[in-house]
Amino acid sequence: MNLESIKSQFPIFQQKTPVGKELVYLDNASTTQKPDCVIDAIADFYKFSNANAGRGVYWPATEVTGRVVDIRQRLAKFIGAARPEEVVFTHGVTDALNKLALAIFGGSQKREGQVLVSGMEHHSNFVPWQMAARHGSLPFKVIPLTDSGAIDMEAYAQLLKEPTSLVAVSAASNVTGIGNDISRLSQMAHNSGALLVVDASQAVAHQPIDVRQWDCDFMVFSGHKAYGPTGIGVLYGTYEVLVELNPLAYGGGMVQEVNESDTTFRMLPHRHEAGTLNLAGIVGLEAAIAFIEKQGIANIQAHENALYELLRKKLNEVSGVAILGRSSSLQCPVVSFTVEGVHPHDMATYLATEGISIRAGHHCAQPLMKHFGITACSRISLACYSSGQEIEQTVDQLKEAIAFFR
Amino acid sequence: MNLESIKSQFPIFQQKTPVGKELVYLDNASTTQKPDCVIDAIADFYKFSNANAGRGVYWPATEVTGRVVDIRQRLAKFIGAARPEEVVFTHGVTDALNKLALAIFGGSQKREGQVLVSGMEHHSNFVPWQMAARHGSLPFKVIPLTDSGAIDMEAYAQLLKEPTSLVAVSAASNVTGIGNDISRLSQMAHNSGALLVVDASQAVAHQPIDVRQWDCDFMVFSGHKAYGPTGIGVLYGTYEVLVELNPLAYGGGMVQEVNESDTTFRMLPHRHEAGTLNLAGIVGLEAAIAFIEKQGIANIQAHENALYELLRKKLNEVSGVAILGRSSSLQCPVVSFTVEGVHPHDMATYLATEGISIRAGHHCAQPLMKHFGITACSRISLACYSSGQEIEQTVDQLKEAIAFFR
Amino acid sequence: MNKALQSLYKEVILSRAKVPRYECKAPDLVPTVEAYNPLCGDKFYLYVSIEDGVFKELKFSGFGCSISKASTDVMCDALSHKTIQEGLLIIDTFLELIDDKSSVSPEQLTDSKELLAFAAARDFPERKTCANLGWEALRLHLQSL
Amino acid sequence: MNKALQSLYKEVILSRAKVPRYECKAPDLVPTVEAYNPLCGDKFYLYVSIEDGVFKELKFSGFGCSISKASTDVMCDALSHKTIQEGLLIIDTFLELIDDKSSVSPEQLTDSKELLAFAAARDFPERKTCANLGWEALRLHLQSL
Ligand SMILES: Cc1ncc(COP(=O)(O)O)c(C=O)c1O
Ligand SMILES: Cc1ncc(COP(=O)(O)O)c(C=O)c1O
Repeated sequence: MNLESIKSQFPIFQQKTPVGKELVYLDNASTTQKPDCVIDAIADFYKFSNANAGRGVYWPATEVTGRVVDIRQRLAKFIGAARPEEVVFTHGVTDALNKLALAIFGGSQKREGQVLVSGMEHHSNFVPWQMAARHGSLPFKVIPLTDSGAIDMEAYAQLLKEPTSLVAVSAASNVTGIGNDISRLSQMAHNSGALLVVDASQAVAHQPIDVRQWDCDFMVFSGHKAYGPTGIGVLYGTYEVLVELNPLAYGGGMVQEVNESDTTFRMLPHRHEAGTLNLAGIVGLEAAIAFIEKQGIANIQAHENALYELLRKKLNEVSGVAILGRSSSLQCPVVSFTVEGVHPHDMATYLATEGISIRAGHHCAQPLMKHFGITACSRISLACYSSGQEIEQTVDQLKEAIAFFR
Repeated sequence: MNLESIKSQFPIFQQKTPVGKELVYLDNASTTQKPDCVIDAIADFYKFSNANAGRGVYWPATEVTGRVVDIRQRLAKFIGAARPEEVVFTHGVTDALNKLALAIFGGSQKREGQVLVSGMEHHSNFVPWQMAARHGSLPFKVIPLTDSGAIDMEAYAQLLKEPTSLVAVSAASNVTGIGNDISRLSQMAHNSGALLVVDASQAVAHQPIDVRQWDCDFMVFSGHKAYGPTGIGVLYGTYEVLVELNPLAYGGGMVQEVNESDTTFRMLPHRHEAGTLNLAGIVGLEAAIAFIEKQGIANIQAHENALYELLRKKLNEVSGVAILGRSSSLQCPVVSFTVEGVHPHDMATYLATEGISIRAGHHCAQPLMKHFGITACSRISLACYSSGQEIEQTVDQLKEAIAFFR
Repeated sequence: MNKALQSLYKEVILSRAKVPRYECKAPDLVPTVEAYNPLCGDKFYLYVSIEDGVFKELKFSGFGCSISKASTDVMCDALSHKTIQEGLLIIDTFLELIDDKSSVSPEQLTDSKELLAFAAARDFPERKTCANLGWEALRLHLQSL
Repeated sequence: MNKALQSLYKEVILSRAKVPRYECKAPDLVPTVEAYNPLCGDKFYLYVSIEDGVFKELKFSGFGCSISKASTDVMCDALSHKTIQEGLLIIDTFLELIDDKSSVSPEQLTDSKELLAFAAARDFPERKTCANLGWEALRLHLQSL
């Protein structure tokens, strides 16, 4: 993997920031930058073959329809799904989880048993389940974390002794980067008769995803966190579960027959895809997957892991810096920390004037903040275009910021 | 309005179709083509300022956040909303209507009274209400149409004598193009204490929209039917209603405070916008609105109306052609018809080999098909780049197709 | 009107669609299978009588485009007096014949002129759901027997 | 460390944030107002005593960045011994002072050095919710009286 060549494919790095500095982009857990191939794929779609999918018998509609079929297949392969119909296009993780929570717990299907989420979840994988559980009058419980920020497996086992309908966990935390042993969590959930939902938001750009090895019932990710466009995401579900599930939404394209008294629905994958899809998003997502596959996810992972270790080492050398959570072998390249006497927002503002983008706040993970007894922290998150030099520069500026604010 | 100059702004028309013909694109009711300015706005967003909105204190996040604020304001003006917080970004009409139906009828808020939709609704403005009504155990009824395909106002008045919670109607039909007198429908609904939801999918690119003049409670449209990107749409709601409404979805960005036992939500507009927005879509939508405003919606309307009249006249001259519905003064430039002895799909396939894109099928409006006693029809729908020459050519080829198939 | 189209609407298709041989208007029979295309609303009812594992009579009613109508008509013809086993093989052959992803040429699959008439559907994948409408429905039904 | 930043974190802000004058640690009082920023989790509790329409004492506790802390501290100072009416005017002035959309220059709005220290927030609109945290919350409270 040639870092220079990779970085040269991202137009945003070919300019200076408004303050005249190079952009050091370290907020990849929020959204990644986009390579030329993704930007071009979207533009080319609109320029050369724009039409609605699945409906027209004319070119370009026929071309678009065929592409959606092919891309679904490619995505199925990318995540290790057994069949293309197990890939449902959504508008992103939040969209997918809200629809999924309603499809599982809303409507006429009555589920029994508590709903569990882990204490490290992003609000998008927390609040929809909390609300769905409340709506279905089911207990909602949070799986506790250990001091180091990992899921407390004993507490999890203990919780599973109560009837459980569903467990929702992230593949990796967007704050600590700590990864979860999904196969094990899944096995335990299944032994208790519960469904397992995996939020792979943070995993998708950084480690191989294999839903069959994970043996999860559902998995979701957003394109924009994996070098792809905004407004597109994937929901994976096993065929057996998807085929029975209430439709995720109702409308054009998913209907078999509509009558005043009732409506019937089409087969998978259409059953869950109502309305005009984000077609340009789908095309852009394919380009993003192609980009990842071209670099090789193993190469990306090795590169990022090395930087991750460097970052932790450098940060640990700074007095007053406290990193949240302990490194695990399954981590994603995300490091969050507090700095004694310097508020995260001040730190982020200081670094921003040096062209360095880090995030400050609760990172949409207030339950995790409470676990660590803080309200906010600073976060540095890496991507394939990150470099050791950027990390050195960032930690240097961080030291200057500390001197300034203390 | 200079047709040549307009058409030259749409890259898709600068190439031949795979069969070597010019593209005559007449499926604009399904999705419109995209001008350069929209395509460039999206590409430039990713190239020069991509970041997540509302969260980071660094450039480019600050720039994106500011743009979303400005664009919301611009959209509010475009639709005649009183306040920018009344504009909620969604992923499209189907997405918006599903979330709205659940927010209104799901959760703890209990509504009383039947739910009404008109007989001309697209499945996306029909099935979500049907399902929500069923879920809330409320009667679901279809407002009958007259023989000419318009809403039967007497029947509507009659229906409103029963307690009614909500009325959902389209501004114009995606099949007949017939427009509805929204102000009047709204007044009658409000007199009965019902909310009025307007599906403006077909209106947005073809006529001025003024939600205050309509006096509707909600209005939705999709960007992709108005020269904008896929995966983005707008939900308008009055401030008073939106502020009380259950959140459309739960997740990052809309949360005030999250606890295991409960979650509180942010103020408008954030309350209803969970997760990462389709930021490139928002930027592209702004460019699309700018494109429409530059041509002038009144100019577009005049141009399309003239073509619409020509199209009806020409079609009426062809023996065996029966146009669905009668023209009204509020129509959108959509004409659907049947041809004696020629199935719509055969007709569309024939025209496709001449580079002419028309749609065949039920157009996601099966209730309307049943009203007209058919299962499918052919549809021609125009846009600002349509020309009289294209209409002549299409009707000529249509005659040839009839000769071929009869 | 180009060549590809001409071969899609070969004489056999157009004539069978105009004057189908196995269509019945208002039969007294209860339909055996309903073949429905949710994309366009086309719908055929198939009336299939099987005796001792052999197709005795096949008829259809309903509405559809020329391709779906002709293909359903040809199917009734092709299956008459065949065993269910033979019928399933013919159905599979036909479905492969119209499949644009197939690597086998239509001529290698069959020498039936009636069936081969639909091979051009490979160039019109969006019409596959028309060509296979009756066939897919009947196959599902036979497999469930 | 550039000029804009330097003027955002003027001496007055940094020193007030480090040694606020109106901060109290564990007061016996029940908070009058809670000022919460959902974007970062920062939260201040304001303790405001009003007598005969005049602010008698203002204090705060809680946590926040240097800008929100300093601005809350400065607010307590600016409002002490003012009438509610005067207080609301000062709040409006301050909110306009930090508003990057305002067409009035900060110097035209006030000559208070303490308040003017926050004018640089105009160049950092994303920090506006820090600068106005206590002020907005108190304004809402006063308007609801
Ligand atoms: C009248 C009408 N309503 C709703 C829709 C659904 O819009 P979308 O597919 O963008 O969600 C359409 C178009 O498909 C339409 O024409
Ligand atoms: C772990 C995790 N889950 C869910 C989300 C929500 O994703 P989106 O905003 O794309 O819907 C994010 C990112 O914001 C995340 O990091």
